[in-house]
Amino acid sequence: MKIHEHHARDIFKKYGLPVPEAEVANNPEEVKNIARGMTPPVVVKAQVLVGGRGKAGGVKIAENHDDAMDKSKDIFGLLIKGLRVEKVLVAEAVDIENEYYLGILLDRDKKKHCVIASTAGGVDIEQVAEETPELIGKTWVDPAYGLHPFEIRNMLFDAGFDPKLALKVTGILMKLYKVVIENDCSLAEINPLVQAKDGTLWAIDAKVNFDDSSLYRHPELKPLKESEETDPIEKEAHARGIAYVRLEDGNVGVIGNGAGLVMATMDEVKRFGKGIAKPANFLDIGGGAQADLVRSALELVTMDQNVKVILINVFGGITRCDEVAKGILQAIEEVDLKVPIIIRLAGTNEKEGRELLIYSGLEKYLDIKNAPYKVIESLEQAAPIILETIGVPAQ
Amino acid sequence: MKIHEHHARDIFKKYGLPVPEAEVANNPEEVKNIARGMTPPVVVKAQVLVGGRGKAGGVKIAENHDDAMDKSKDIFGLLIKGLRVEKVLVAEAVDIENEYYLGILLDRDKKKHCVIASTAGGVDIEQVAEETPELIGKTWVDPAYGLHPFEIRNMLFDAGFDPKLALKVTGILMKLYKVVIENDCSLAEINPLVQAKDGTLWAIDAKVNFDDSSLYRHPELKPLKESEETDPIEKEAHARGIAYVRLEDGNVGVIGNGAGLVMATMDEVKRFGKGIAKPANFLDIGGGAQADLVRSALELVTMDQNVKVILINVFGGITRCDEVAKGILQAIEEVDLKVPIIIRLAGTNEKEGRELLIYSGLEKYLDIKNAPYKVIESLEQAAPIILETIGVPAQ
Amino acid sequence: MSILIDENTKVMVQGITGREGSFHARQMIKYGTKVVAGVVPAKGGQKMDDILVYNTCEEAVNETGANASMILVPASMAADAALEALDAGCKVVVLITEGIPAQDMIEVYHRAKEEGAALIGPNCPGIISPGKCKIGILPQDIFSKGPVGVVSRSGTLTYEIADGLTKAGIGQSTVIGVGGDPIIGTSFSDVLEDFENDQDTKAVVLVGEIGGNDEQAAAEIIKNLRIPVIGFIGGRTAPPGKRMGHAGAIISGKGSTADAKVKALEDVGVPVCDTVAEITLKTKEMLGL
Amino acid sequence: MSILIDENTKVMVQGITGREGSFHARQMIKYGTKVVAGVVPAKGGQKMDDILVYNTCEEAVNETGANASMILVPASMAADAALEALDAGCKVVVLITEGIPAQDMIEVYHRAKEEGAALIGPNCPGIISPGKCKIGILPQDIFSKGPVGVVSRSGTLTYEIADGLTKAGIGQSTVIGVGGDPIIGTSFSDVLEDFENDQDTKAVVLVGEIGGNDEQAAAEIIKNLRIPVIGFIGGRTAPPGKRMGHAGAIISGKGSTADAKVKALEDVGVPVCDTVAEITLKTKEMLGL
Repeated sequence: MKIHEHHARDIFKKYGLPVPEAEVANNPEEVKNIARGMTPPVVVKAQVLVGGRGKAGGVKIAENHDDAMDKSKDIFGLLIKGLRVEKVLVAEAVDIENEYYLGILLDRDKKKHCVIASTAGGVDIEQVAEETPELIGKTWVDPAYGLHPFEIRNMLFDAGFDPKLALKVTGILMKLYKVVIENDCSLAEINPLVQAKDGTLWAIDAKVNFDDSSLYRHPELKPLKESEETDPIEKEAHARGIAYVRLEDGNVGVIGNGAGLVMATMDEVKRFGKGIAKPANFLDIGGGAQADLVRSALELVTMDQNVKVILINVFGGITRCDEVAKGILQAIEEVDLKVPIIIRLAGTNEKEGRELLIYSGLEKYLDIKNAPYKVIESLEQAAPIILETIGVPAQ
Repeated sequence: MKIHEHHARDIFKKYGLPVPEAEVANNPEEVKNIARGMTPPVVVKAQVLVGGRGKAGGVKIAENHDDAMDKSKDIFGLLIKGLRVEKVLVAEAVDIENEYYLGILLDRDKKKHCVIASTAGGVDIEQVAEETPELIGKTWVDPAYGLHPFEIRNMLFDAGFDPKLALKVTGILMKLYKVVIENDCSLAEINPLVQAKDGTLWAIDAKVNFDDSSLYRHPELKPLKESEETDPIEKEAHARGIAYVRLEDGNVGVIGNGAGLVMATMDEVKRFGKGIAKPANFLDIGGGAQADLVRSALELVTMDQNVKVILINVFGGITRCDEVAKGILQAIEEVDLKVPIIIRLAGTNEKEGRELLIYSGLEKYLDIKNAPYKVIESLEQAAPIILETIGVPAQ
Repeated sequence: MSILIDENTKVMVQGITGREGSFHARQMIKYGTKVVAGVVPAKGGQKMDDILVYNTCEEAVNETGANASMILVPASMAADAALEALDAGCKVVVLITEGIPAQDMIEVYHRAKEEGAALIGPNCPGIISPGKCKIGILPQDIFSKGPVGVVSRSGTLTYEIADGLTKAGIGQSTVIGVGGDPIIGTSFSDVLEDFENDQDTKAVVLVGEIGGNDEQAAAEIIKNLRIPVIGFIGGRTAPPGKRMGHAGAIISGKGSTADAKVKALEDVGVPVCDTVAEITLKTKEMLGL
Repeated sequence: MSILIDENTKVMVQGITGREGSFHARQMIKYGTKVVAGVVPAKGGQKMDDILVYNTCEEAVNETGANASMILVPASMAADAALEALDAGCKVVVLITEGIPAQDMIEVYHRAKEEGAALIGPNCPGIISPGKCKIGILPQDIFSKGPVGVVSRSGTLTYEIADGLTKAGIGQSTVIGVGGDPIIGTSFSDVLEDFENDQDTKAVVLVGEIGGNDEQAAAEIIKNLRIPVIGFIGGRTAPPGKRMGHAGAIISGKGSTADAKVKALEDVGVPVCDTVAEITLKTKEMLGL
């Protein structure tokens, strides 16, 4: 789960990390009022859950509170990577001398937390890692005994931090580690950590991601959750609790059970699609799906106007094929799907599922263009039917 | 550091432990007001830093708020093991079905935290451990990975806890462990944990001791500190930051540097004292003591009217004998000590220290009864001089 | 032969009295797995069909000699259950449960390594050595005994592949679904050498997907193996930065793309199939059938 | 010979630029100890007299071959400093600092055991092998080389005893003050066998006091030793429940009384002396002098 910078900042503050004075504003008037109480200059920052807001014009320095209000007018309503700016953070600006990068993340290869620091801050850390890896310091946390100041110091000295600065940064990283451990963060980042001209250190930007599986034990974090989806269908899927990802330029809706199977099915569509048929989405009905969920999934996929045909690929384990068939029939009855469905069912209750579909009589038409669905034996059979459907000019 | 039950209760509450509704009162009127807002019966409990308050009449059940006020009048001002009751805790009484003991303490032999539980609660756990050890469950915490619910369950099942109850108690012990770890407790105890007639569990008494060395990182705990000393001289020593313990029936003040040396000196006084000379106190001036501290130490020791003679035994390491000598001379000049001092100095700057004392001219009198002090070469020489001093009737 | 589990494996089921636990325990018994005990704290003494339930893993292991465990308990208790099984001495722990906090899994992972135990999962379908033993929730009818080892990060895709192999007359020695979470106990690298050393395994099908670097780590191992490995990577059409269904499948860096994984495998001589159907064909070819 | 340290021990001093650190480093050098490095984070490159200061223990060990460390840094940083020394490979770590949180010491203790290192202290005077090496704050002039090992929970009392032995012409092989805190790295039991195995140690003086069970644990070891042990227990007149100066010396249960300790030692044949002066006499007797 991602959260807004200002929420991350509040958490940082609670743990004693040095964040500048700042407050959230919902409109230019509020920006003015907040900025009035601050020592100018101030910085106005768009609150969106994606990176690259600086380049998109979402961050501006203002000389005084009137200027802050004016500049915030350009930021409110801005569309950054599809997300509209509805809140801004107004913060006291810091007189920057140096910028550093600090981060802690879960390393899935080593199965440990990794603490990262670099004297090259304020920029994309992945780029630094690629171009000047010697500027990146890393240390991994002992899963048993945790992180210790000396390990951080060793890492910072090696990464070229000034020794006196390294002592201060060690304290900051110990606090950041506490944020990570106590809140089950998958990532916590300060980029940049700024050394001001007067020598003080400031966490200018705050980024925190949480492990979704741990949210049950952090009820206080739940209200911070905001939709990360820029796509309206993804938002709707999220609301329905369905794992759905929309793809660009696709025309074949893909539904399956299990992420791996769905991805493999998408790949297959792309491969046999000859550049004509392309997967329009990822939709995983998960394990043990009931008819209702299948119905809901079909409805979702057809919300995408580009979808011309749907491919359902289910291999039943916990999932029962007859439940899937029931869901398909429900959808056809209750929702105007408009597009044909190619259905492949295998595994648990395969026979029952197929019989439900066949005896419904809906598959009787000779031609897929006239029938609501077509049941196939194996995925290979899908290719010609899908191509036939797509190949015909829509209406 | 020990704290009052009501402070421990507040900490328990913060960690989600099931403590009954309760509030502190400073006088009978407050008891009445608090009890009025509660569902009777209520219990009124003396807040003192020693055990055995029940036997001393410091805990009483009251039928209603008037009764609570009346009964509290007998508790306020009560002297329990030398400590006067100045506050009481008024709590809603629980209908007791069963009583259990839960505790976590630092095991200095294994260098691990030890979690202890017993179905024999409400009584002195050391007695249970001695008489019916099979009723005591123990599990030690892995110093690296910490405590896990399964380890507690295994221990509770083994100790004869009802399995369903054990699951609930496991949750309570996990919370108690969090109290211990996050607050650097040397001990945290719930005795008794009560199962009420309705099956609910309640932490009826709360006891928490803190590791003094860790207090620097728990500033929020400092205000909870209250004097544990019942003795006025110990209180004064505490205020002066001097390690002093008063002994009963003693007449020889003992001062030294280092706990081991002071204890050995006390033991020596007792041994050669022939039942006449006995150590009156333990006073450790610590390492590297300055003259001021020595002066202050002498002043403290003579506050005890039973002290007839003082034995100073210093083996200088970090401590310099000349500083000790200076302190002695200061005390003689500025404080009316009234009793003679036997001084043995060895180690660092021994010669300088002895010379300071000898050339002061104060030791010139032939007889210890007339001289303010006597410098000796070894501890063995102390015995006859001390016995001579004590043996003579005071005045 | 087979790897990790066989006809002598004695399994206890943690959470056997739950809906899922009892269903899958029964399936396993039906398949011939030696399910010797159930473990459910505070339900000790009860029975699930003929299987006695114990309060603790320690007791279950002491009384029945269980040396493997399947865990099907709620996510908030699953890590503790796994630690209990490891502490009791189980050398194979199959963690089916989904949604376990990553931080808890860090500890379980390292404890399993310290104990020298094979931890499979979490969020996985389990493991089957066809004809001998099944620990998990895999639909058992699609597997058959034979010379191919299968290790996969995906559940249903594994079924699909095993089904394809079986229908083509190619049986499996052991099939392992390693699970889809960021922190998993057993990765490809952990079992490849086991397959190499298993006399009855003649080829390995490795089913990867986008996210992480497990396929690259596997390629490093494969370099030094004699046994032929057939690869498949799911998610070639997945967009970067999007989480595809489970937390493991997300393209978060260059190394975690399908292309990088395909290249890493091909670089060490592993044929990477484009479709699921091709896996069966390629495997046949590698076995000389 | 001697135990734990000798003329080849290379010592680094953590906190060498502090008032205490520099004073005691100089004393140690004066005594002949090979002090090869100082460690003070962010003061790397400075010098204390002729001793170069490093930013990290790792660097100091790599550059100078230091294999032991003395720590004289503030209590809030001392546990971290000890872990750093252990991590850098030091096999003898002497922790002089007083007032280290017990919880931090739990970790340091167990890490030292895992590393197979001797941790002495905290809150201790240190260790000296007369004529060879001193690590700590003991006043060096009172010690002399000879056949008696001394291990003690007390500081100044140890000086007193060593002084008494020296004045009676009895030298010491190694003298160790183990420290007065509840959690200490090295207890009596840890060094008794070292003394037994040291060819030059002919008798051991064990100086215990009230609190804890270390003397009882030592008695268990002494049972199986050939080397004669002379005992002393301080605090016979101490009242129960009162803390005598440092956290370790408190009578908190029956086992931690002076009487219980005297009995445990006497039960395994250890003569327990009533006075400090008696220790010298008894040691002489045991050595046949």
